[in-house]
Amino acid sequence: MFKRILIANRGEIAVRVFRACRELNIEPVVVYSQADSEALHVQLAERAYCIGPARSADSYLNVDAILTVAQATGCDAIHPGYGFLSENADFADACAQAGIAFIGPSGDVIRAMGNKAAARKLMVEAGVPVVPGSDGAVDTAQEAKALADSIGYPVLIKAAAGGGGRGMRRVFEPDQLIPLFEEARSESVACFGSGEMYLEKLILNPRHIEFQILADSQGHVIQLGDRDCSIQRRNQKLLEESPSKALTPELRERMGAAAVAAARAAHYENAGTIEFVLDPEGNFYFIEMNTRIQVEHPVTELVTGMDLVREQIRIAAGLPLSRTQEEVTLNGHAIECRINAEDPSNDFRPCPGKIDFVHLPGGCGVRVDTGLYTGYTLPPYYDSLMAKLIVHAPTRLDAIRRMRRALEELIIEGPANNTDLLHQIMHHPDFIRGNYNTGYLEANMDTLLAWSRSGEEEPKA
Amino acid sequence: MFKRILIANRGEIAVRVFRACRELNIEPVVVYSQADSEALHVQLAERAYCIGPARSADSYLNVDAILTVAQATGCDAIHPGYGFLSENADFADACAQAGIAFIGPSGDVIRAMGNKAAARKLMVEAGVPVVPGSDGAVDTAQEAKALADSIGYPVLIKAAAGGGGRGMRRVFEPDQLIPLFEEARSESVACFGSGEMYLEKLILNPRHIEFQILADSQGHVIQLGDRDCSIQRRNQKLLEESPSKALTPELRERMGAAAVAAARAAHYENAGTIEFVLDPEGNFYFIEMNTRIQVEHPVTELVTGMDLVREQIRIAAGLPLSRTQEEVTLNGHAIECRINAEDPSNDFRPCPGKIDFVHLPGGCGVRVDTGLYTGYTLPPYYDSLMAKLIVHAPTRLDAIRRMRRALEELIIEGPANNTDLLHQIMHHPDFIRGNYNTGYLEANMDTLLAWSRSGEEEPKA
Amino acid sequence: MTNQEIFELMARFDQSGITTFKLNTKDFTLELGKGGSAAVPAAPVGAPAPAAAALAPAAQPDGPCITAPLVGTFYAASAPDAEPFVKVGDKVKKGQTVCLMEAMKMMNEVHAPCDCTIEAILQEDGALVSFGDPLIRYREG
Amino acid sequence: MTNQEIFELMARFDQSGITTFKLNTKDFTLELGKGGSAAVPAAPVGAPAPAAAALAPAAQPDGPCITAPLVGTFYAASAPDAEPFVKVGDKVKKGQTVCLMEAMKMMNEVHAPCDCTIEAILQEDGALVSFGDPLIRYREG
Repeated sequence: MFKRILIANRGEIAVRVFRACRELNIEPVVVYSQADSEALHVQLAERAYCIGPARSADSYLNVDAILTVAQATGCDAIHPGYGFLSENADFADACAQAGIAFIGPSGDVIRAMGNKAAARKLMVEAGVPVVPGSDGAVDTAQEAKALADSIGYPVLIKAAAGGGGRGMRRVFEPDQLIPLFEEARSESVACFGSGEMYLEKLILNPRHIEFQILADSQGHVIQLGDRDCSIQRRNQKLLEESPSKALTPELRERMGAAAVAAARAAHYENAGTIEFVLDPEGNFYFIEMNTRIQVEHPVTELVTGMDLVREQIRIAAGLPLSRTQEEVTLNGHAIECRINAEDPSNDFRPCPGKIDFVHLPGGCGVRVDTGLYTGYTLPPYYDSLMAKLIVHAPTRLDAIRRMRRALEELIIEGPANNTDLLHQIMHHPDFIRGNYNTGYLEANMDTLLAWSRSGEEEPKA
Repeated sequence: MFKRILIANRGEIAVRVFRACRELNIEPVVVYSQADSEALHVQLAERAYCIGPARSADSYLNVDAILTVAQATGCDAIHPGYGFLSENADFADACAQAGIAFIGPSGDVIRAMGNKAAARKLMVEAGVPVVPGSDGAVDTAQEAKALADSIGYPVLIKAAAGGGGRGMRRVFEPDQLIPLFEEARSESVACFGSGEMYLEKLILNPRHIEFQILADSQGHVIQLGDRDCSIQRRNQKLLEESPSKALTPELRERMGAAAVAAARAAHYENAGTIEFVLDPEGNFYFIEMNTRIQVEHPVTELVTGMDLVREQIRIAAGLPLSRTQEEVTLNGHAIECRINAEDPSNDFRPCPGKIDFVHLPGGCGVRVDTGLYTGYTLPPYYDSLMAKLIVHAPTRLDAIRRMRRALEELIIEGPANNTDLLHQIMHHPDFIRGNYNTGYLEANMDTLLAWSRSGEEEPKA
Repeated sequence: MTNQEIFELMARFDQSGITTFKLNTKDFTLELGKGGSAAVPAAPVGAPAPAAAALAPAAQPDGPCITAPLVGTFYAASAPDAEPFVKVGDKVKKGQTVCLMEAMKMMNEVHAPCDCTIEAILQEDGALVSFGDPLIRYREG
Repeated sequence: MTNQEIFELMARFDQSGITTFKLNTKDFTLELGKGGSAAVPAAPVGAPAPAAAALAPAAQPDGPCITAPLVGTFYAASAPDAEPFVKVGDKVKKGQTVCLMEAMKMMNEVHAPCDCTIEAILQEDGALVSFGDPLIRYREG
């Protein structure tokens, strides 16, 4: 096992990894930018080094500085957390060259999965379903028509050079395909000077479902169930739960098997996530693999009772997985809410600043992962995540009720945040029924914000 | 199910019950003394009533005031927590007479189990082992000798009127019995004017092992495993864990069956605890039954995944237990540390006062039950419990390591407390080996305090 | 002024809700201040109007008050259709009954603490009133 | 007023929730204040000496300092047995090399920001130094 691990990250995930190290009797070494000298991970650590100014490029993305500290302090491994250098293949290579274990997959695997076309090709070969479509450019409208007829409508036509909706058309009727294809191509030629077109199946109202996988250096690959991350705003996840209400046991089984096949195909090692879209008919398609620990990993920890960061460290140290697939059992239901320093009533404007007072929820079935404390100042340079509230209960409805009361107990005085929006979601009939997809938040935001406003006014009345 | 529950308690257990109510969609009504107007349970509640001045007798023990609030606010049940009125049979009767459900057993059951002689008799009839001894007074030295010979040595001779060790003798050798009996009796006559003597088996180096039971109104009785509460100071528990390292699976099975038999014999209903002493040879003896929720109930919640306060409320509402005995599974290991506002280096002097800053631990496998917040003032009128730190992990060693890091994260600025003493226990070889009994803390206090002092001096060096 | 006297002033100030303190005597001046207003948890998010906050440190009315000697229901009169014991402006004698507090079906008379004039009735008839809450404001004499 | 008495006042003030304190007597004036900086978590309980605390807001030495332009190992000389680039009391020219910082096997020269006199070498030779930490204190001219 490692003696000393450098934690190349900040915020709640740095604290999360720090805790796993302490519990494994591994000495954590932390690094921080000048803007983070008062951060909790620095306060907790016995060994902390400033690696540069506030700007991420000069600090948390500063490979030379991070490797310098790792070598000078005798670290035998680096945990990259999420974001920053966590999916940087060159950094993984640099660690390997420096003789330091990178807690994650190899640079080659990161590179392979980071290339969407290559990853798609690999999955097709492994028999994992991908969104049906042209594997390359479609040259003519007739070719497009034939392809669309074969994969079924609706389809999406998009220009290789397109953006902002330009050169893009949704086609619901077969006889509209040829005219719309020509229209989109003309638009693309006019706007971008390129007529290169692609075509793929249009997934309407998809769910975002992902599977957690673990793979060790001995070739064992297991999956730890699914997470439903469909509550998103502009592709930013806001709330995750496990298990998804959209999956039947049979579908869960099939998707889990596909996730394991995907990880095997990638020769994956360490913790990773296979992301799928799921259409309302129960068809699922691989979209990408995340080659790192995810923000939402605690929901899986609560339903499996496994410590994923601990597993990551064990895997990187060459140890086998602590459980076989048969030993993985999923118990109860978990929900995570991301408490962000952003103001929903003000177009989600980020709100860094001083935390005058914080009171975190606790008690039965409640977990909080955060870097906040009373008196801490949230710097404006990084993401707006303040805390993750995660609850676990025997049933989904119990978990929703537990999350409501946890959100009610949470008090953050200082920067505006999205606690109330999350609380309203917990009362929204479609959420309670589990009847939502990735369009949920956009479709219901006005309602949720109106409820939020009326709740605020009540005490004044 | 109940619509509204009055919580007749304060501190962390009032918050605990409050949370269970919120999660069941039951409206909690809280009461408080004048000294507790800033307490967390009052801050959280929408309906809170002051029931009297600081002194418990005038507030939390004020039956009339509590029933007045319960009736005036339309509560259909009262949760008494622990301490205060929780084992007051007359209060349970008064609730019943007022048509309000008392969340606990009936007054008659409380009364029966509160009388030690009656409870002992009941257990003997039910075949539950009790500490062998004279069921009443022993009249002569010869009678005492015959009894001692039959139950085996060592034995304890004690005067009915005795106290402070007077009139008490431990007898290890048979030929010492008669002279020591006469000696003790003479002492008792001289000191207390009474020669009434009892004799019982002396249990050397016992463990304090208790079993959690649940019994519903339909006659279902289940046990939820054991808790080892042997780490005590002057009969005050400081740290509890489940499962006990002292029990083999076979012994756990037998003790669990005895606990269920005991609860059945008492015609018990609601949550209760059967306390045993366990000698080093694996013999166990009933000592008493606690007819309420215990401070240390969260360790059982973590290993069973069951919410005991929720079960209490369900039982009182006439619902069946949510699990059968077969459905109860014990997973992993849990430890609770009681953080008390008392100064171990100053003979455990209570230290109420203002909490200038508090930072509670969090993350994977850590639960905190507390009424503290930054700025709160701990009043001097009640017990010194500040917070309960509870951890859960797959193995006992993992749980110990998790507790260490949780204790390291806990920061309370203001009143002195016992956090460091607990941290030292987590590093003590006998504790780590699970090799301890009720004499552990007294025997090791000097060592632990010395470690604590040396740790404190280090930063100054 | 001795340090001991200053300590007493500081302690009293510290415990009070007062945030600034200035004392001028011919010999010396003492100024104390408290910043920040130490945060206390606010009302639960999204919850209805926080009744507790209203109950807890009830805004202190001007002048002395007769407070509730126990938690219970406040009655201004001996029966639903009877005249109230006292009305604003009444002059009452020490020991005179000014209202009733019901707890556990028992009616408890509340008496005037001194000869006084009633200035305000602070509770609704039939309201559940916490221990120590002000019931009736009065002026001595 | 004796220092002892002032110490007592300071201690009492420090423990209290009071944030400003002014005392004027005919002989003297005493002002105490406590800044915002609400409590930050202290060192982990029972843990060895808190290195982080020492690193974080390193006690600011008197006078301007040359600070570490990157995190790395500090070297006062170009080789283990060579003379140090500068010694206390040396007068150096703007741009003159005053020490080396090693990061990733690369030696980075650190230069004097102006003509100055070296007042103190603040790091041990070979120590790992955080970005921005003071290396060498100087006096202009």
